[in-house]
Amino acid sequence: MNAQKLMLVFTSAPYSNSNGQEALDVALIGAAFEQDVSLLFLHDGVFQIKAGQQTSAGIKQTTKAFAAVNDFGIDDVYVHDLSLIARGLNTEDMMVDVKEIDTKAISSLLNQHDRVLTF
Amino acid sequence: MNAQKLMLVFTSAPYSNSNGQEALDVALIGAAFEQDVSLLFLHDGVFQIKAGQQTSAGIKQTTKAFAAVNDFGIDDVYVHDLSLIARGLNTEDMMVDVKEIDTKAISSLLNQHDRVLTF
Amino acid sequence: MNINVLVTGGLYSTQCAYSAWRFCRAAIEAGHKISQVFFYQDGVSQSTNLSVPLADEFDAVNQWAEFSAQHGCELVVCVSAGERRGVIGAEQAGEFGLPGSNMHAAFRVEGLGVLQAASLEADRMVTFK
Amino acid sequence: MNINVLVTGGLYSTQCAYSAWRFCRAAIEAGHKISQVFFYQDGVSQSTNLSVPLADEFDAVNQWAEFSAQHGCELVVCVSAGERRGVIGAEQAGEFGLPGSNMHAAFRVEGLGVLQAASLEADRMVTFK
Amino acid sequence: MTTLFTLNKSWYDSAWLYEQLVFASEGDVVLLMEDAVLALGSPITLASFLAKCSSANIAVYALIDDVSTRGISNQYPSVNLLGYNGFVDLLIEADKQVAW
Amino acid sequence: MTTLFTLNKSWYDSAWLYEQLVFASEGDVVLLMEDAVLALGSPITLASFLAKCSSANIAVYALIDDVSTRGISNQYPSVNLLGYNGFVDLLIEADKQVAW
Repeated sequence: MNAQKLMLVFTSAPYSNSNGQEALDVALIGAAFEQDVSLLFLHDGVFQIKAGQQTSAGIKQTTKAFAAVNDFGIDDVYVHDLSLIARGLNTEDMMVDVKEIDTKAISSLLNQHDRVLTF
Repeated sequence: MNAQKLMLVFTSAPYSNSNGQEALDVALIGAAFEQDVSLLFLHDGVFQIKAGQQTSAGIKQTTKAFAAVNDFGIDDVYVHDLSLIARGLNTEDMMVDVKEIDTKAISSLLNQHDRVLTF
Repeated sequence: MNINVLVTGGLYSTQCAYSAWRFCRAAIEAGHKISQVFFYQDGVSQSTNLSVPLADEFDAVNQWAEFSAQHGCELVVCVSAGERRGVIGAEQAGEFGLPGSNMHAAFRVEGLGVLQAASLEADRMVTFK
Repeated sequence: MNINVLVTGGLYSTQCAYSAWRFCRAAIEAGHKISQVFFYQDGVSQSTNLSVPLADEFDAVNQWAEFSAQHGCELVVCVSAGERRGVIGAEQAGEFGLPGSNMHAAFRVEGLGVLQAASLEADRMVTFK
Repeated sequence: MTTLFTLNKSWYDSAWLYEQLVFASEGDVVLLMEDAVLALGSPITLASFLAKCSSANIAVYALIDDVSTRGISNQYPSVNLLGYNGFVDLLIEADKQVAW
Repeated sequence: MTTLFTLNKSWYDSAWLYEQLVFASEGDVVLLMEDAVLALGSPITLASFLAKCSSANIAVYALIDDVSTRGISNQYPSVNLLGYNGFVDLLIEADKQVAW
């Protein structure tokens, strides 16, 4: 069995649901299986990795784990440029090193992966 | 205890979730308690009462019940004009007699109700 | 004032359990009364006694149970919404011949009429979804 | 071909149970194999043995069980997604000292690794949400 | 009668609702919470909505807990941040709530 | 490699995704299902999306079961209606699926 290229796509903001956490869990399992895993943040998903999130009483700051994805062998972290611009954000607002790419580049990227899971 | 004016607002389309069915259940209980109940359909909620829905194997056609709301003493059924227009629909596409109203009229209507529940 | 709370969102698909719980605590602190929290639609999932949240996750079920015990507020689960979704009290389990029940003892099952009656008695009603 | 199915949506907040079930039947009819249906996120609710849908509602749990019995397809529930949401197998109930379990016997509990392994073996993977 | 409109949906998913001013009218109050606070970080996104609210005499608040959890820095001086205690006060001061 | 993009979200909630052509590229296939079929009843709503798909050589299908359940009459000749068997064929013909 060859390794697959697996992409996790984050489309929703943190805290209001568990999509970010549960997508990340799939990514980490993929990395543990030595798959080639990459992450793509678009639409409100870019807020998953926004810097400056503060913990609040009794609510889990799920997104801290994103800062450590490199430690799990996940180096390809992409962010959609238009999604950032529309939200008044730029790559320096992100808590991890990201590659900013446009819609066309995302289309190409999706083509290059064997499995793409959206959350 | 005086009767309250209760409004149910339908904002999502049928079949993809149970919002329509469960909002209607609240409306019918309100009517059974002899409250003054009205229904408002807006955004994709207008599809709840679209005529011409066909049953499909194993899927419940929840919206048939809307055709009978008059029998339960619910006579005030409102539809948002812009929501219809944006979807290429008009009041003749609806399976019940509806009053078509604009955004401003909806604001006034909300003001006149004691309880407003959105689904 | 007497506030009636309606909760309709799921545990991990919405933030509604947390938002409603924070609101209820703030209302009590301000001297108001939460007469009832009514769980409807996917909100019924907030009453299961089988959930095992992670240590750092918000434990909605037990937080509601504790809130109710401290402040005497009723936690009511809609019977039909619960039956559809598999959130079942002990009596229902017997009635339908189900293999068990899974509702936390701090909650009780009622019909939508109880929500309607509470709405009539309350000074304010507030929905979290 | 060998198709792996991932199901992540809730029973009454999405149409995903129905869509996935219709797809799986059509795939079998076309001569393909559904190796596994994996239930993740709110999709775990499709495995409860406590739901009582109305007579004219789609009975996802029993339809999946019947489909699995007829076509030998594995129904796998994600352990962590289930524990968070209170969907619990018999073993887990003992492990956590819970008052009971509520998973239908046609389903079994596994970690996400099983999804990853099935994805590697399958010719196609399809998600319903 | 005045109404408290609570809004927990992201502008980026539900712009139509903001365009309708969430069906509020003069004297009503809007509280942005949960995903509705996300747009507060962009100085452009909510400008038109807030201008229309202002001229219609509709006050707009945001729940500070949801703002800080998400790491948003509010770009709109006309939006007052408040806690759950302020939320409770808004409900009591209004005659009813509508939850979008 | 070609991709099957399945889309189950209403245009009226998720226009941004349609504006990005659901990130499909030449030779890919789009299947509208569940709430994504709602907009097929309006001759205007999907016109721009479908024109762009057509010029990018992206085929667009819709699931007939979801169309008829909702009572929608499809206004777009370029959108082919198919059943679940057709859905299965699309998945097999593509190299993978992306579910929006």
